[in-house]
Amino acid sequence: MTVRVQQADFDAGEEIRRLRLAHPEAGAVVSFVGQVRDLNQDRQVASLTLEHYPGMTEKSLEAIISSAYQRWNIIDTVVIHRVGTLQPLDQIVLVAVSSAHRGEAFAACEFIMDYLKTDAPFWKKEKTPTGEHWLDARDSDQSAKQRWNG
Amino acid sequence: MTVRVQQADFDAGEEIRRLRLAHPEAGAVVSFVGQVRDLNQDRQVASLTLEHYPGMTEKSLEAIISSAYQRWNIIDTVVIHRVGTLQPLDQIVLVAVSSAHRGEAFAACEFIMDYLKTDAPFWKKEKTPTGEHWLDARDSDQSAKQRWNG
Amino acid sequence: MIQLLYFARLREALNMDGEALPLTEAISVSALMASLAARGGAWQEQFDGTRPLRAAINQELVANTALIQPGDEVAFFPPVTGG
Amino acid sequence: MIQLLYFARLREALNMDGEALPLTEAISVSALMASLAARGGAWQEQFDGTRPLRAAINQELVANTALIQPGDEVAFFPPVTGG
Repeated sequence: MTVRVQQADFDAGEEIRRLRLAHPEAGAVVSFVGQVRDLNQDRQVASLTLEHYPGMTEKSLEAIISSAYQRWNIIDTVVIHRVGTLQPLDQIVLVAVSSAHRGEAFAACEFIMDYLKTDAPFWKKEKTPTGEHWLDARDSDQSAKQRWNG
Repeated sequence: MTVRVQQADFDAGEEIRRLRLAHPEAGAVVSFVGQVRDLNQDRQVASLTLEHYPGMTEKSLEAIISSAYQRWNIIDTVVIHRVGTLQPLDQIVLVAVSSAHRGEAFAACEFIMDYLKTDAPFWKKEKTPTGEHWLDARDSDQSAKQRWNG
Repeated sequence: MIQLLYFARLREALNMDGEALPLTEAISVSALMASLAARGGAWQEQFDGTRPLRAAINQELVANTALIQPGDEVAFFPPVTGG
Repeated sequence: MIQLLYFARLREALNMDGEALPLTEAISVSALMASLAARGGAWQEQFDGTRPLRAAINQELVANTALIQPGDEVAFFPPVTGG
Protein backbone atom coordinates (compact mmCIF):
# COMPACT_ATOMS: atom_id res chain seq x y z
CA MET A 1 0.00 0.00 0.00
CA THR A 2 1.47 3.34 -1.08
CA VAL A 3 -0.17 6.68 -0.22
CA ARG A 4 1.35 9.96 -1.34
CA VAL A 5 0.01 13.52 -1.03
CA GLN A 6 2.24 15.86 -2.98
CA GLN A 7 2.46 19.03 -5.05
CA ALA A 8 4.60 17.36 -7.73
CA ASP A 9 3.15 15.63 -10.75
CA PHE A 10 3.30 11.83 -11.02
CA ASP A 11 3.92 9.29 -13.76
CA ALA A 12 0.80 7.11 -13.91
CA GLY A 13 2.38 4.67 -16.38
CA GLU A 14 5.40 4.16 -14.16
CA GLU A 15 3.19 3.51 -11.11
CA ILE A 16 1.13 0.94 -13.02
CA ARG A 17 4.32 -0.71 -14.29
CA ARG A 18 5.72 -0.84 -10.77
CA LEU A 19 2.55 -2.54 -9.44
CA ARG A 20 2.65 -5.08 -12.27
CA LEU A 21 6.31 -6.00 -12.02
CA ALA A 22 6.36 -6.18 -8.22
CA HIS A 23 3.74 -8.95 -8.29
CA PRO A 24 4.05 -11.67 -10.93
CA GLU A 25 0.93 -13.25 -9.40
CA ALA A 26 -1.11 -10.13 -10.27
CA GLY A 27 -2.91 -10.64 -13.55
CA ALA A 28 -4.71 -7.32 -13.52
CA VAL A 29 -4.00 -3.69 -12.73
CA VAL A 30 -6.97 -1.30 -12.78
CA SER A 31 -6.26 2.39 -12.48
CA PHE A 32 -8.07 5.69 -12.30
CA VAL A 33 -6.50 9.01 -13.30
CA GLY A 34 -8.37 12.24 -12.63
CA GLN A 35 -7.38 15.46 -14.35
CA VAL A 36 -8.38 19.12 -14.15
CA ARG A 37 -11.03 19.79 -16.81
CA ASP A 38 -10.99 23.00 -18.81
CA LEU A 39 -14.75 23.45 -18.30
CA ASN A 40 -16.60 22.66 -15.08
CA GLN A 41 -20.38 23.01 -15.19
CA ASP A 42 -19.95 25.48 -18.08
CA ARG A 43 -17.42 27.59 -16.20
CA GLN A 44 -14.04 28.14 -17.88
CA VAL A 45 -11.43 26.92 -15.40
CA ALA A 46 -8.23 28.96 -15.21
CA SER A 47 -6.80 26.99 -12.30
CA LEU A 48 -7.76 24.76 -9.42
CA THR A 49 -6.19 24.99 -5.97
CA LEU A 50 -6.32 21.95 -3.72
CA GLU A 51 -6.12 22.36 0.04
CA HIS A 52 -5.92 19.42 2.43
CA TYR A 53 -5.59 18.53 6.10
CA PRO A 54 -2.05 17.20 6.50
CA GLY A 55 -1.98 14.13 8.69
CA MET A 56 -5.67 13.40 8.48
CA THR A 57 -5.46 13.11 4.68
CA GLU A 58 -2.98 10.27 4.78
CA LYS A 59 -4.79 8.54 7.66
CA SER A 60 -8.14 8.70 5.91
CA LEU A 61 -6.70 7.37 2.63
CA GLU A 62 -5.04 4.51 4.48
CA ALA A 63 -8.31 3.69 6.25
CA ILE A 64 -10.19 3.67 2.92
CA ILE A 65 -7.60 1.38 1.34
CA SER A 66 -7.66 -0.93 4.37
CA SER A 67 -11.43 -1.30 3.95
CA ALA A 68 -10.84 -2.26 0.33
CA TYR A 69 -8.33 -4.93 1.39
CA GLN A 70 -10.94 -6.33 3.78
CA ARG A 71 -13.63 -6.51 1.12
CA TRP A 72 -11.63 -7.85 -1.82
CA ASN A 73 -8.71 -10.10 -2.49
CA ILE A 74 -6.37 -7.45 -3.83
CA ILE A 75 -2.59 -7.55 -3.99
CA ASP A 76 -1.29 -3.99 -3.97
CA THR A 77 -2.52 -0.41 -4.26
CA VAL A 78 -1.13 3.04 -4.89
CA VAL A 79 -2.96 6.31 -4.26
CA ILE A 80 -1.34 9.63 -5.19
CA HIS A 81 -3.24 12.88 -4.72
CA ARG A 82 -1.85 16.27 -5.63
CA VAL A 83 -2.31 19.49 -3.65
CA GLY A 84 -1.52 23.10 -4.50
CA THR A 85 -2.45 25.00 -7.65
CA LEU A 86 -3.10 23.02 -10.84
CA GLN A 87 -3.98 23.98 -14.42
CA PRO A 88 -6.45 22.34 -16.83
CA LEU A 89 -5.06 19.01 -18.09
CA ASP A 90 -2.92 18.60 -14.97
CA GLN A 91 -3.32 15.27 -13.23
CA ILE A 92 -5.04 15.42 -9.82
CA VAL A 93 -5.23 11.87 -8.56
CA LEU A 94 -4.14 8.33 -9.32
CA VAL A 95 -5.64 5.19 -7.79
CA ALA A 96 -4.21 1.89 -9.03
CA VAL A 97 -5.01 -1.59 -7.73
CA SER A 98 -3.52 -4.95 -8.64
CA SER A 99 -5.19 -8.32 -8.11
CA ALA A 100 -5.09 -11.84 -9.45
CA HIS A 101 -8.42 -11.40 -11.25
CA ARG A 102 -9.89 -8.33 -12.83
CA GLY A 103 -13.27 -8.10 -11.08
CA GLU A 104 -11.72 -7.44 -7.68
CA ALA A 105 -9.31 -4.83 -9.03
CA PHE A 106 -12.16 -2.95 -10.75
CA ALA A 107 -14.34 -3.01 -7.64
CA ALA A 108 -11.57 -2.00 -5.24
CA CYS A 109 -10.33 0.84 -7.47
CA GLU A 110 -13.81 2.34 -7.84
CA PHE A 111 -14.54 1.84 -4.13
CA ILE A 112 -11.36 3.72 -3.17
CA MET A 113 -12.23 6.60 -5.53
CA ASP A 114 -15.82 6.79 -4.25
CA TYR A 115 -14.71 6.95 -0.61
CA LEU A 116 -11.86 9.35 -1.39
CA LYS A 117 -14.44 11.71 -2.87
CA THR A 118 -16.53 11.82 0.30
CA ASP A 119 -14.15 11.04 3.18
CA ALA A 120 -10.65 12.33 2.39
CA PRO A 121 -10.09 15.93 3.54
CA PHE A 122 -9.32 17.72 0.27
CA TRP A 123 -11.02 20.94 -0.87
CA LYS A 124 -11.00 22.50 -4.32
CA LYS A 125 -11.03 26.20 -5.06
CA GLU A 126 -11.68 27.08 -8.66
CA LYS A 127 -10.36 30.17 -10.40
CA THR A 128 -12.38 31.33 -13.42
CA PRO A 129 -12.20 34.51 -15.53
CA THR A 130 -14.77 36.03 -13.16
CA GLY A 131 -13.15 35.19 -9.84
CA GLU A 132 -12.46 32.45 -7.31
CA HIS A 133 -14.85 30.18 -5.44
CA TRP A 134 -14.79 27.00 -3.41
CA LEU A 135 -16.45 24.01 -5.06
CA ASP A 136 -19.47 22.50 -3.37
CA ALA A 137 -19.63 18.80 -2.57
CA ARG A 138 -21.89 16.91 -4.96
CA ASP A 139 -24.82 14.75 -3.93
CA SER A 140 -23.85 12.27 -6.66
CA ASP A 141 -20.62 11.56 -4.77
CA GLN A 142 -22.59 10.69 -1.62
CA SER A 143 -24.80 8.30 -3.57
CA ALA A 144 -21.80 6.72 -5.32
CA LYS A 145 -20.36 5.93 -1.89
CA GLN A 146 -23.64 4.67 -0.43
CA ARG A 147 -23.95 2.14 -3.26
CA TRP A 148 -21.22 0.09 -1.59
CA ASN A 149 -23.41 -0.52 1.47
CA GLY A 150 -26.39 -1.66 -0.62
CA MET B 1 -11.84 4.76 -30.67
CA THR B 2 -8.49 3.05 -31.20
CA VAL B 3 -8.15 -0.73 -31.61
CA ARG B 4 -4.79 -2.37 -32.13
CA VAL B 5 -3.87 -6.06 -32.30
CA GLN B 6 -0.11 -6.40 -32.36
CA GLN B 7 2.90 -8.48 -31.36
CA ALA B 8 4.80 -5.47 -30.05
CA ASP B 9 4.59 -4.29 -26.47
CA PHE B 10 2.75 -1.07 -25.66
CA ASP B 11 3.23 1.86 -23.27
CA ALA B 12 0.15 1.96 -21.05
CA GLY B 13 1.17 5.25 -19.44
CA GLU B 14 1.58 6.93 -22.82
CA GLU B 15 -1.85 5.71 -23.99
CA ILE B 16 -3.51 7.02 -20.83
CA ARG B 17 -1.70 10.35 -21.23
CA ARG B 18 -2.81 10.58 -24.85
CA LEU B 19 -6.47 9.97 -23.90
CA ARG B 20 -6.25 12.62 -21.18
CA LEU B 21 -4.58 15.33 -23.20
CA ALA B 22 -6.72 14.82 -26.31
CA HIS B 23 -9.86 15.65 -24.32
CA PRO B 24 -9.69 18.53 -21.82
CA GLU B 25 -13.38 17.83 -21.08
CA ALA B 26 -12.49 14.32 -19.83
CA GLY B 27 -12.13 14.36 -16.07
CA ALA B 28 -11.48 10.64 -15.72
CA VAL B 29 -9.46 7.92 -17.42
CA VAL B 30 -10.00 4.37 -16.18
CA SER B 31 -7.69 1.68 -17.50
CA PHE B 32 -7.13 -2.04 -17.27
CA VAL B 33 -3.78 -3.69 -17.90
CA GLY B 34 -3.55 -7.48 -18.03
CA GLN B 35 -0.23 -9.25 -17.75
CA VAL B 36 1.05 -12.82 -18.03
CA ARG B 37 1.19 -14.32 -14.54
CA ASP B 38 4.06 -16.59 -13.51
CA LEU B 39 1.65 -19.09 -11.94
CA ASN B 40 -1.72 -20.04 -13.41
CA GLN B 41 -3.86 -22.38 -11.30
CA ASP B 42 -0.65 -23.62 -9.64
CA ARG B 43 1.08 -24.30 -12.95
CA GLN B 44 4.43 -22.59 -13.53
CA VAL B 45 4.07 -20.62 -16.75
CA ALA B 46 7.11 -20.58 -19.03
CA SER B 47 5.36 -18.72 -21.84
CA LEU B 48 1.94 -17.96 -23.25
CA THR B 49 1.19 -17.92 -26.97
CA LEU B 50 -1.80 -15.92 -28.18
CA GLU B 51 -3.48 -16.83 -31.44
CA HIS B 52 -6.27 -14.76 -32.96
CA TYR B 53 -8.56 -14.52 -35.98
CA PRO B 54 -7.26 -11.57 -38.00
CA GLY B 55 -10.07 -9.41 -39.27
CA MET B 56 -12.72 -10.79 -36.94
CA THR B 57 -10.67 -9.77 -33.90
CA GLU B 58 -10.71 -6.08 -34.84
CA LYS B 59 -14.37 -6.20 -35.87
CA SER B 60 -15.45 -7.85 -32.64
CA LEU B 61 -13.48 -5.39 -30.51
CA GLU B 62 -15.00 -2.46 -32.40
CA ALA B 63 -18.49 -3.92 -31.92
CA ILE B 64 -17.88 -4.32 -28.16
CA ILE B 65 -16.62 -0.75 -27.87
CA SER B 66 -19.58 0.55 -29.89
CA SER B 67 -21.95 -1.15 -27.43
CA ALA B 68 -20.13 0.64 -24.60
CA TYR B 69 -20.58 3.99 -26.37
CA GLN B 70 -24.30 3.26 -26.64
CA ARG B 71 -24.66 2.43 -22.96
CA TRP B 72 -22.53 5.16 -21.40
CA ASN B 73 -21.54 8.72 -22.05
CA ILE B 74 -17.87 8.08 -22.70
CA ILE B 75 -15.44 10.25 -24.63
CA ASP B 76 -12.67 8.06 -26.01
CA THR B 77 -11.34 4.51 -25.75
CA VAL B 78 -8.22 2.57 -26.63
CA VAL B 79 -7.93 -1.21 -26.73
CA ILE B 80 -4.58 -2.86 -27.46
CA HIS B 81 -4.25 -6.64 -27.41
CA ARG B 82 -1.02 -8.48 -28.05
CA VAL B 83 -0.64 -11.74 -29.99
CA GLY B 84 2.30 -14.09 -30.39
CA THR B 85 4.47 -15.56 -27.65
CA LEU B 86 4.73 -13.72 -24.33
CA GLN B 87 6.65 -14.33 -21.10
CA PRO B 88 5.51 -13.91 -17.49
CA LEU B 89 5.24 -10.19 -16.61
CA ASP B 90 4.68 -9.27 -20.26
CA GLN B 91 1.64 -7.07 -20.84
CA ILE B 92 -1.23 -8.77 -22.72
CA VAL B 93 -3.98 -6.21 -22.99
CA LEU B 94 -4.81 -2.57 -22.32
CA VAL B 95 -8.31 -1.12 -22.18
CA ALA B 96 -8.55 2.59 -21.34
CA VAL B 97 -11.67 4.75 -21.33
CA SER B 98 -12.06 8.48 -20.79
CA SER B 99 -15.26 10.21 -19.69
CA ALA B 100 -16.41 13.39 -18.01
CA HIS B 101 -17.30 11.54 -14.80
CA ARG B 102 -15.69 8.51 -13.25
CA GLY B 103 -18.66 6.16 -12.90
CA GLU B 104 -19.16 5.83 -16.63
CA ALA B 105 -15.47 5.28 -17.33
CA PHE B 106 -15.31 2.50 -14.71
CA ALA B 107 -18.42 0.78 -16.04
CA ALA B 108 -17.42 1.03 -19.71
CA CYS B 109 -13.86 -0.18 -19.08
CA GLU B 110 -15.04 -3.24 -17.14
CA PHE B 111 -17.80 -3.93 -19.70
CA ILE B 112 -15.29 -3.90 -22.56
CA MET B 113 -12.97 -6.29 -20.68
CA ASP B 114 -15.84 -8.64 -19.80
CA TYR B 115 -17.03 -8.84 -23.40
CA LEU B 116 -13.50 -9.09 -24.78
CA LYS B 117 -13.02 -12.17 -22.58
CA THR B 118 -16.03 -13.98 -24.05
CA ASP B 119 -16.50 -12.57 -27.56
CA ALA B 120 -13.15 -11.55 -29.05
CA PRO B 121 -11.44 -14.40 -30.94
CA PHE B 122 -8.20 -14.85 -29.02
CA TRP B 123 -6.90 -18.17 -27.74
CA LYS B 124 -4.13 -18.82 -25.24
CA LYS B 125 -1.72 -21.72 -25.30
CA GLU B 126 0.32 -22.13 -22.16
CA LYS B 127 3.80 -23.62 -22.01
CA THR B 128 4.80 -25.11 -18.66
CA PRO B 129 7.81 -27.22 -17.63
CA THR B 130 5.72 -30.32 -18.45
CA GLY B 131 4.45 -29.34 -21.88
CA GLU B 132 2.03 -27.18 -23.83
CA HIS B 133 -1.75 -26.97 -23.62
CA TRP B 134 -4.58 -24.71 -24.73
CA LEU B 135 -6.35 -22.90 -21.93
CA ASP B 136 -10.04 -23.60 -21.36
CA ALA B 137 -12.59 -20.82 -21.27
CA ARG B 138 -13.76 -20.06 -17.73
CA ASP B 139 -17.36 -20.10 -16.58
CA SER B 140 -16.62 -17.04 -14.44
CA ASP B 141 -16.00 -15.06 -17.63
CA GLN B 142 -19.43 -15.99 -18.97
CA SER B 143 -21.09 -14.89 -15.73
CA ALA B 144 -19.11 -11.64 -15.66
CA LYS B 145 -20.49 -10.84 -19.10
CA GLN B 146 -24.06 -11.86 -18.27
CA ARG B 147 -24.08 -9.47 -15.34
CA TRP B 148 -24.39 -6.59 -17.82
CA ASN B 149 -27.78 -7.85 -19.00
CA GLY B 150 -29.18 -8.19 -15.47
CA MET C 1 -17.76 -22.28 -52.55
CA ILE C 2 -17.27 -21.36 -48.91
CA GLN C 3 -14.02 -20.71 -47.09
CA LEU C 4 -13.62 -22.64 -43.84
CA LEU C 5 -11.18 -21.56 -41.11
CA TYR C 6 -10.08 -23.52 -38.03
CA PHE C 7 -8.37 -21.96 -35.02
CA ALA C 8 -6.42 -22.91 -31.90
CA ARG C 9 -7.02 -26.37 -30.43
CA LEU C 10 -9.28 -27.21 -33.37
CA ARG C 11 -6.67 -26.21 -35.97
CA GLU C 12 -4.13 -28.47 -34.24
CA ALA C 13 -6.52 -31.42 -33.89
CA LEU C 14 -7.46 -31.24 -37.59
CA ASN C 15 -3.90 -30.42 -38.62
CA MET C 16 -5.32 -27.79 -40.98
CA ASP C 17 -5.99 -24.06 -40.71
CA GLY C 18 -8.70 -23.96 -43.32
CA GLU C 19 -10.04 -25.25 -46.60
CA ALA C 20 -12.40 -24.31 -49.41
CA LEU C 21 -15.57 -26.37 -49.78
CA PRO C 22 -18.09 -26.39 -52.62
CA LEU C 23 -21.51 -25.00 -51.63
CA THR C 24 -24.32 -24.13 -54.02
CA GLU C 25 -27.21 -23.55 -51.64
CA ALA C 26 -27.61 -22.34 -48.07
CA ILE C 27 -27.10 -24.82 -45.22
CA SER C 28 -27.19 -24.40 -41.47
CA VAL C 29 -24.04 -24.37 -39.34
CA SER C 30 -25.16 -27.58 -37.66
CA ALA C 31 -25.68 -29.31 -41.00
CA LEU C 32 -22.16 -28.31 -42.04
CA MET C 33 -20.83 -29.62 -38.71
CA ALA C 34 -22.60 -32.94 -39.26
CA SER C 35 -21.04 -33.31 -42.70
CA LEU C 36 -17.59 -32.51 -41.28
CA ALA C 37 -18.09 -35.01 -38.42
CA ALA C 38 -18.96 -37.65 -41.06
CA ARG C 39 -15.33 -37.53 -42.21
CA GLY C 40 -14.56 -39.65 -39.13
CA GLY C 41 -11.46 -39.70 -36.91
CA ALA C 42 -10.41 -36.30 -35.56
CA TRP C 43 -13.22 -34.66 -37.57
CA GLN C 44 -15.84 -36.73 -35.82
CA GLU C 45 -14.28 -36.02 -32.41
CA GLN C 46 -14.26 -32.27 -33.01
CA PHE C 47 -17.60 -31.81 -34.77
CA ASP C 48 -19.92 -34.39 -33.19
CA GLY C 49 -21.18 -31.84 -30.67
CA THR C 50 -19.54 -33.29 -27.58
CA ARG C 51 -16.95 -30.49 -27.38
CA PRO C 52 -17.74 -26.83 -26.95
CA LEU C 53 -17.32 -25.19 -30.35
CA ARG C 54 -18.10 -21.70 -31.61
CA ALA C 55 -18.93 -20.71 -35.18
CA ALA C 56 -18.59 -17.40 -37.00
CA ILE C 57 -20.00 -16.49 -40.40
CA ASN C 58 -18.22 -13.65 -42.15
CA GLN C 59 -16.43 -12.83 -38.89
CA GLU C 60 -19.55 -12.60 -36.72
CA LEU C 61 -20.34 -15.09 -33.97
CA VAL C 62 -23.49 -17.08 -34.85
CA ALA C 63 -25.70 -19.78 -33.38
CA ASN C 64 -25.64 -23.27 -34.91
CA THR C 65 -29.01 -22.59 -36.50
CA ALA C 66 -27.56 -19.75 -38.63
CA LEU C 67 -27.57 -20.25 -42.40
CA ILE C 68 -24.37 -20.31 -44.44
CA GLN C 69 -24.61 -18.89 -47.97
CA PRO C 70 -22.31 -19.65 -50.90
CA GLY C 71 -19.36 -17.26 -50.74
CA ASP C 72 -19.36 -17.00 -46.93
CA GLU C 73 -16.29 -17.23 -44.72
CA VAL C 74 -17.08 -19.74 -41.97
CA ALA C 75 -14.84 -20.18 -38.94
CA PHE C 76 -14.91 -22.82 -36.22
CA PHE C 77 -13.03 -22.44 -32.95
CA PRO C 78 -13.08 -23.31 -29.25
CA PRO C 79 -14.53 -20.82 -26.74
CA VAL C 80 -12.22 -17.82 -26.68
CA THR C 81 -9.63 -17.20 -23.95
CA GLY C 82 -8.12 -13.77 -24.59
CA GLY C 83 -7.63 -10.79 -22.32
CA MET D 1 -6.66 22.94 26.09
CA ILE D 2 -7.83 21.78 22.69
CA GLN D 3 -6.39 22.69 19.31
CA LEU D 4 -8.97 23.90 16.81
CA LEU D 5 -8.32 23.84 13.03
CA TYR D 6 -10.37 25.47 10.26
CA PHE D 7 -10.09 24.56 6.59
CA ALA D 8 -11.06 25.84 3.14
CA ARG D 9 -14.14 28.06 2.91
CA LEU D 10 -14.43 28.05 6.69
CA ARG D 11 -10.81 29.15 7.19
CA GLU D 12 -11.37 32.05 4.80
CA ALA D 13 -14.69 33.08 6.36
CA LEU D 14 -13.18 33.10 9.86
CA ASN D 15 -9.92 34.58 8.62
CA MET D 16 -8.10 32.10 10.84
CA ASP D 17 -6.63 28.63 10.32
CA GLY D 18 -6.85 27.57 13.92
CA GLU D 19 -6.62 28.50 17.58
CA ALA D 20 -6.08 26.95 20.98
CA LEU D 21 -9.03 26.97 23.39
CA PRO D 22 -9.10 26.13 27.09
CA LEU D 23 -11.03 22.96 27.90
CA THR D 24 -11.03 21.14 31.22
CA GLU D 25 -13.85 18.65 30.76
CA ALA D 26 -15.40 16.78 27.85
CA ILE D 27 -17.99 18.56 25.70
CA SER D 28 -19.84 17.49 22.59
CA VAL D 29 -18.98 18.78 19.13
CA SER D 30 -22.38 20.48 18.94
CA ALA D 31 -21.83 22.23 22.29
CA LEU D 32 -18.47 23.53 21.02
CA MET D 33 -20.16 24.70 17.82
CA ALA D 34 -22.80 26.55 19.83
CA SER D 35 -20.13 28.35 21.86
CA LEU D 36 -18.28 29.31 18.66
CA ALA D 37 -21.52 30.56 17.05
CA ALA D 38 -22.09 32.71 20.15
CA ARG D 39 -19.08 34.82 19.08
CA GLY D 40 -21.44 36.42 16.53
CA GLY D 41 -20.72 37.74 13.04
CA ALA D 42 -18.92 35.29 10.74
CA TRP D 43 -18.72 32.79 13.62
CA GLN D 44 -22.46 32.73 14.00
CA GLU D 45 -22.96 32.35 10.24
CA GLN D 46 -20.56 29.42 10.04
CA PHE D 47 -21.47 27.54 13.21
CA ASP D 48 -25.21 28.10 13.66
CA GLY D 49 -25.98 24.84 11.86
CA THR D 50 -27.42 26.35 8.68
CA ARG D 51 -24.36 25.46 6.59
CA PRO D 52 -23.08 21.93 6.00
CA LEU D 53 -20.07 21.45 8.23
CA ARG D 54 -17.97 18.41 9.08
CA ALA D 55 -15.99 17.82 12.26
CA ALA D 56 -12.98 15.61 12.96
CA ILE D 57 -11.52 14.74 16.34
CA ASN D 58 -7.87 13.69 16.27
CA GLN D 59 -8.09 13.40 12.48
CA GLU D 60 -11.12 11.12 12.37
CA LEU D 61 -14.49 12.23 11.03
CA VAL D 62 -17.07 12.30 13.82
CA ALA D 63 -20.77 13.01 14.33
CA ASN D 64 -21.82 16.18 16.17
CA THR D 65 -22.72 14.09 19.22
CA ALA D 66 -19.10 12.96 19.65
CA LEU D 67 -17.31 14.06 22.81
CA ILE D 68 -14.21 16.23 22.75
CA GLN D 69 -11.67 15.58 25.50
CA PRO D 70 -9.01 17.99 26.76
CA GLY D 71 -5.92 17.61 24.58
CA ASP D 72 -7.85 16.72 21.44
CA GLU D 73 -7.22 18.16 17.99
CA VAL D 74 -10.59 19.28 16.62
CA ALA D 75 -11.06 20.30 12.99
CA PHE D 76 -14.05 21.92 11.29
CA PHE D 77 -14.42 22.04 7.52
CA PRO D 78 -16.94 22.02 4.67
CA PRO D 79 -17.87 18.73 2.96
CA VAL D 80 -14.79 17.52 1.10
CA THR D 81 -14.31 17.93 -2.66
CA GLY D 82 -11.11 16.08 -3.57
CA GLY D 83 -10.41 13.50 -6.25
